[in-house]
Amino acid sequence: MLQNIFFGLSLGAVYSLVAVGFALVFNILKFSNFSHGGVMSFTAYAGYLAYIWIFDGRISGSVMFLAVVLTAAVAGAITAVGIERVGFRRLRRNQAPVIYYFISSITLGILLENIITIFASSNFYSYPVFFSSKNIEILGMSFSVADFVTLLFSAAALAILLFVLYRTKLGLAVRTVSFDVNTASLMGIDADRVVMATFAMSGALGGISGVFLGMNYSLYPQLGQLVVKGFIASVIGGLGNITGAVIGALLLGIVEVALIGMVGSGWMPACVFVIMLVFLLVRPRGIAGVIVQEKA
Amino acid sequence: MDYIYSILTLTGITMIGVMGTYMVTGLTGQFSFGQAAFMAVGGYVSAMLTLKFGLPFPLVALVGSAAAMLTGLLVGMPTVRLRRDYISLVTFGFGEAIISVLNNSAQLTGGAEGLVGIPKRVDLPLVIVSVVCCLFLVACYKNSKYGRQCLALRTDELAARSMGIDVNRMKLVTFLFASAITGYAGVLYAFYSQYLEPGYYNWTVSAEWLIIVFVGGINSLTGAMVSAVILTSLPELLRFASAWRILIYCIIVLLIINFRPNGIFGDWEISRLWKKRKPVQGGLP
Amino acid sequence: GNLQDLSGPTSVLGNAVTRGAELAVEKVNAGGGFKGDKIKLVTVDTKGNVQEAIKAFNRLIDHEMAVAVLGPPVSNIGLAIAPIANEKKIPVVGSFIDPRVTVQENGNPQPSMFLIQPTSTQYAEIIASYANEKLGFKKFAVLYDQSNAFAVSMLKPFKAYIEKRGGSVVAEETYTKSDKDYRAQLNKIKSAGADVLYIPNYTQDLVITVKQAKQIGLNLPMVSGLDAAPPFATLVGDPEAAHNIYFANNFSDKEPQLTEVRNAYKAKFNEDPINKAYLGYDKVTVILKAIELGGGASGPQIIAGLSKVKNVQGTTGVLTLSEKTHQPLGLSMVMYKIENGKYLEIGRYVPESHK
Amino acid sequence: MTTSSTRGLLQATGLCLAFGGVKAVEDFSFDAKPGEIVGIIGPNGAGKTTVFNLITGVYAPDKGSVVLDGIELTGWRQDAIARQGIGRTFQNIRLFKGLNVLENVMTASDPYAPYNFFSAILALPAKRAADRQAAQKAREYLDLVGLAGMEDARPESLPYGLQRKLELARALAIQPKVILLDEPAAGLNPSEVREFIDLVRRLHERFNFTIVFIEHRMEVVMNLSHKLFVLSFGKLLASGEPEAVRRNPEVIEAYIGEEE
Amino acid sequence: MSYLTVQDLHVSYGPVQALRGVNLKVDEGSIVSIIGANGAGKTTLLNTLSGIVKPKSGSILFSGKPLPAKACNIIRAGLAHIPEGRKIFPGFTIEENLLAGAYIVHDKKLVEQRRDAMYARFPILAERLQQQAGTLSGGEQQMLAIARGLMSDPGLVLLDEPSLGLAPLVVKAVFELIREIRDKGGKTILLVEQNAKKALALCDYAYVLENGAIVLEGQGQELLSNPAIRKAYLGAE
Ligand SMILES: Nc1ncnc2c1ncn2[C@@H]1O[C@H](COP(=O)(O)OP(=O)(O)OP(=O)(O)O)[C@@H](O)[C@H]1O
Ligand SMILES: Nc1ncnc2c1ncn2[C@@H]1O[C@H](COP(=O)(O)OP(=O)(O)OP(=O)(O)O)[C@@H](O)[C@H]1O
Ligand SMILES: [Mg+2]
Ligand SMILES: [Mg+2]
Repeated sequence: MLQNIFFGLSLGAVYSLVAVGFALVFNILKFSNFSHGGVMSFTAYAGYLAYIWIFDGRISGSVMFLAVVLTAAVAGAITAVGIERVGFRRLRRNQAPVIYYFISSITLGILLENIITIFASSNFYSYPVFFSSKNIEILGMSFSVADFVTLLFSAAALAILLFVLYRTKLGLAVRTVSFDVNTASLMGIDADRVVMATFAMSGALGGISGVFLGMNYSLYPQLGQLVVKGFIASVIGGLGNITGAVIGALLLGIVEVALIGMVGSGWMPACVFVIMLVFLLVRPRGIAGVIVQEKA
Repeated sequence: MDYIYSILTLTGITMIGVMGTYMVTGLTGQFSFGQAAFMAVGGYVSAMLTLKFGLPFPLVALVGSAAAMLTGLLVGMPTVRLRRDYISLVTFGFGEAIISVLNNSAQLTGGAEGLVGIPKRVDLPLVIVSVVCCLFLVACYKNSKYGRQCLALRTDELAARSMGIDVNRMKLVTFLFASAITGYAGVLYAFYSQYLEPGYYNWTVSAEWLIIVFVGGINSLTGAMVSAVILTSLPELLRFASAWRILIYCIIVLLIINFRPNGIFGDWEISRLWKKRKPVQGGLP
Repeated sequence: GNLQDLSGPTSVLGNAVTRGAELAVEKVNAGGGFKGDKIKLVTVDTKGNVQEAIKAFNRLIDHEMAVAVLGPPVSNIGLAIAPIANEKKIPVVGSFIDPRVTVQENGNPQPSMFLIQPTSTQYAEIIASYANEKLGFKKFAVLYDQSNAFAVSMLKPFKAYIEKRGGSVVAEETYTKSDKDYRAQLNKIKSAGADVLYIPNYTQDLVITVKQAKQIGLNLPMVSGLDAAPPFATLVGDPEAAHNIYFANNFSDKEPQLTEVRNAYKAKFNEDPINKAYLGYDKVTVILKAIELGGGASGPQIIAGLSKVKNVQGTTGVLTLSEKTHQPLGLSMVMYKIENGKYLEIGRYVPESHK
Repeated sequence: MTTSSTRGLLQATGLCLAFGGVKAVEDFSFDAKPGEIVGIIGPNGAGKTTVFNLITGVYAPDKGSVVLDGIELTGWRQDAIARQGIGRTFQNIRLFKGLNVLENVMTASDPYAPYNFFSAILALPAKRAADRQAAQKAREYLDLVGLAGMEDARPESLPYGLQRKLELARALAIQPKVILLDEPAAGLNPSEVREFIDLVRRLHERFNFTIVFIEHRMEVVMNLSHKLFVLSFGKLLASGEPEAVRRNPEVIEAYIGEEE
Repeated sequence: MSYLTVQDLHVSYGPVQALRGVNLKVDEGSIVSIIGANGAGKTTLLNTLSGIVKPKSGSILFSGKPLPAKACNIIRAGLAHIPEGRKIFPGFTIEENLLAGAYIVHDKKLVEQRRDAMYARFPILAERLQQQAGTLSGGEQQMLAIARGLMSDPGLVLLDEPSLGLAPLVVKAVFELIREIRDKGGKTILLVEQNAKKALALCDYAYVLENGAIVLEGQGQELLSNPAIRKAYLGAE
């Protein structure tokens, strides 16, 4: 039981890395950014390329891991900023409804996935083993080092993000832009730069998640489709609320594992659906969402 | 010729599916992220009835759409009360749930290996007739009090309520109608391809339909239909580019979204052409 | 014609088949063509999607005038195009292992569909028989992808065979395409008291499976399909995890007929071929043989020829297609064991019942 | 149950509503007789809009009741209340952007349109006749407020003043017994305000319905209302004849300020 | 040299021409008001000045220099725009709205000082510190918008219908405030108002905008006594 909760948590930790990057963009531009999936797979491959071209043979183990994560984060930030440029900037200029961003992001996600398919799909690839694959036994449960690192990274990502969002000027700017770009610029906030910074942050997170996904699940072009877990988590969490997204992700992980234990994986999606529905009926604003009440 | 026929047939079926997405997303502004699941329901129900009981096609087509509508009722009742992104989540989850149910009931549905041996009952003429009929129904719907109320609540639910519009009921009715139409598309698909598999109906198909609706112009049924034709045949036209074709497809879609922010058609409807001449006629689209 | 998924989830497989087939075609054309005629390979993409596949297949026949089509290694698409192929009398030679692709429910063969690889039934039985009779396992656990037709089709005959032989399946766990964490399932299996774990899944999933099995301290031996073939062990990257795994492959790396193709592949694509590439190569070989046997390069003639294919040396074995089932007869498989990340070849194996 | 003209057509008794700690409306009662024009004034944040929201069912009151023409409406759904005959306009204009001007007004009659789903999707004659009639009616309302000829325009492309008029037409079209106007003259310049006052007078004469309005422009308040209620911090501060209220020192202190 | 000079400004929204050749000058330390009917283009003019709307042609000089291209840089150059329809940040609390208004101010002390000054000026805001701004009453939102706009201590303030939806008492206070920030703070103010009588009485100079063009200009008092103006904009018979 305890063991299963832990499995759920560590699965949830992976989801939460995905969800945080996803929720960040949701938070500011108010749309589900499905291109995040593309960024994740893209950077997973970028990290791999860095590994075989640059790092292989020079460093290893956790140094290698950090190097790869760093490269992937940078690659992710660049990719996401690029995506913002081609996919969303014009839309913002035209003040298009958010729904268009959503469509644009889905298309971009497909685009990235296919770029990878074209260049990398003739074979399978995987990361080297970064950490000792020994298990750690605590209380009769076994954990892997990778689990801990994942948990650590998602906790750190959350903490840093919350700090940036709620304690810095950039954060204030980000939250301001999330209401209304024009009015934000009337406050002297450079909306373009803020949006870019947000995408860069989200992309960096995407890069980190990409490496984790690649490390845990090997590399393939559709790796990024795990973004749907981020989507579920961040909506359940309360529409772009970052803390909510993390809680949502952890819960999703635990619920999935628990359901597999109880009803088997076959019925799991159906049960998740029912649970989700009931949850939303009971609490229509998600876990941590606040509804800005409509006022006539 | 068969190649062209098959493209046309499948395009027609997609058009009918897209009509469902258009109604839910274009008319009521809800985000259907699992519309393809209704196609699965319609297809599987009708195919299984034929295989197990040998019922005739017109009957199973009817039952298939009705089954889709019934599922629509189950999903719709709770969801119409939620907000936009929550609806997209719920419909998404519903799509995944349907797939998992289909995979899991292997004795009935053949599971992941799919359902074979469905007789061929659908050909191009039938699909064309179906497209025309469905289009007529949907266009009339859009142009009736139902359509107007939907569009009203799409922009402002609170104001719509203050006009006496029963918002939830309107959303539900539209959702049901859309489910039935999409279910019918599923029936056509089943009896055309003679083979069904659960994996086909996942969220990417629903997402593709959304893209189609938006590229055509969210406010325009004409646009949705034209873009369904264009976007389903575009990959075929791009076959020469082999692996690059989806890339090119995406780029074209992106260009349209970026440079025609209201879609190809904005809110223009083809009916304007004849409405201008006979201003009082008000009946048809 | 070549109908493959160049994009979509199974693109790795589709790409490999395509490349293998290209090699074969190039070789024939470089040698002056087939009976003096150059052959042309037209590849169309299915996106791994049935609807796309129908369009693409129609295009191959109608527009590209293909006389024979290499099918994708995905049974669902095979099932979906079978009616069209039958109607058009265009042979499809594929590696869709679901027996329903080649044999109709009434027992007659699908007229135009041919398989050059053991069916899932043959295949699963080979593995089951090896595990049961050679290795002496009695209690089986299975973990498979319920949303994957390949995995599902590898399961049923396996179970049937084991149960017929007095073995039992003590745990049957599933997951679906979007799941990436099988530890809960593996944990259940751990406590089920099985001798061995059967995992007939795609390579990516196998990688996750063995890694997570190790994590939770599940050290059962495992048996799998050819997806455990190289580069699987390299992908796992952890010799302790890629350990004690048996699987059946279509061929042995050491077999001489492969060398030429492998070298050509490496030279051209700068990568090691995966086994689907050899299958692609063989599909071309078989079709050419069939043209010879059938006496012409039209659909019906090739179909006639295909039913007569006998003892054709392919890279993956000696192929004889049954007239009754359009499936290869008596194909043996090469058994392998992975120990500490290393592949050990055990040799070809044919179960008693197949002889 | 009484519907006598003395008891009032619209009657709110003891309305209370608090948002968290903020008591937006506290024990507020008022009534409006048939054909009466009632003004509600009060400082910003006094709870005037909230009173409208309580009457129309946007919020349910914590305490108190709303009765229209003898029917208790407390706790009803918003759309049901509207169908009982309460129309309203909004402080921040809320038009339907996806519809043109004519269709905006037509939505008012759509909930009652006498045809069903099947006649709708098949465009049966009944449906077409009903729609034609509804359009005709809608045109009349547009005419009435001076929007004739703009049927095909998009509401968002209209200047602010005309948008206000369109909102008014839309509220009229539900054929209300009571119409609630929330700051209808905001954003109009003084001469437009004059026109507006005339328009309301004309409408009132023609339909003879009850009007309840919120306004800060004193010229509107003084010119239109038969009776005034003053809200302050959610409570009733004063009520009665407009002139008397205007001279009430409490009202002057809290709301109007000294005349220059 | 005037503080703000607008020359031959043209703006259009697609096919709709909103401004057709507007010329205007604002001297430093003065209050200039713009009056005009609904849809005359007043808001468009202010939006163009603050960079939200891009002009088709024409020049704008702000303290002798051309305006920067981006809205945020214009604000940084010392202009504040209190937009029509309040545009407060609905999900922020009042406090956060004010902080956002002081985004370009880096001195924390200064920000706090100004914030407290605003609370003193609009006590009702101080009572509602932690309330989501979206749920404030219309008038409260308007006050918040004004307060927010003044947080950056701008040299030039653009005010778009600041008295909209305010109670008469508060309207008075707002006009007083406008005079005060000019008199005490030495700011320059460009004011758009429907309440033409008050606006003209307050301002030093005024322009009348009609259909996107200036049709009349002059001293406030002068226009106030102009019969045409009285008829069209002041509602006199
Ligand atoms: N949904 C809500 N949540 C919290 N507080 C609210 C909500 N709606 C209104 N309020 C508060 O209730 C009080 C009354 O608001 P209301 O909008 O009724 O004022 P009003 O009298 O219409 O003022 P104005 O003349 O400025 O429009 C205000 O203080 C407002 O902040
Ligand atoms: N975003 C827009 N798209 C199209 N037309 C617009 C847009 N904004 C304003 N207009 C049009 O430009 C003209 C000028 O509008 P503007 O808002 O500047 O007027 P205004 O003088 O501020 O009026 P008001 O007193 O109503 O605020 C109007 O005809 C209006 O319809
Ligand atoms: Mg109000
Ligand atoms: Mg304006």
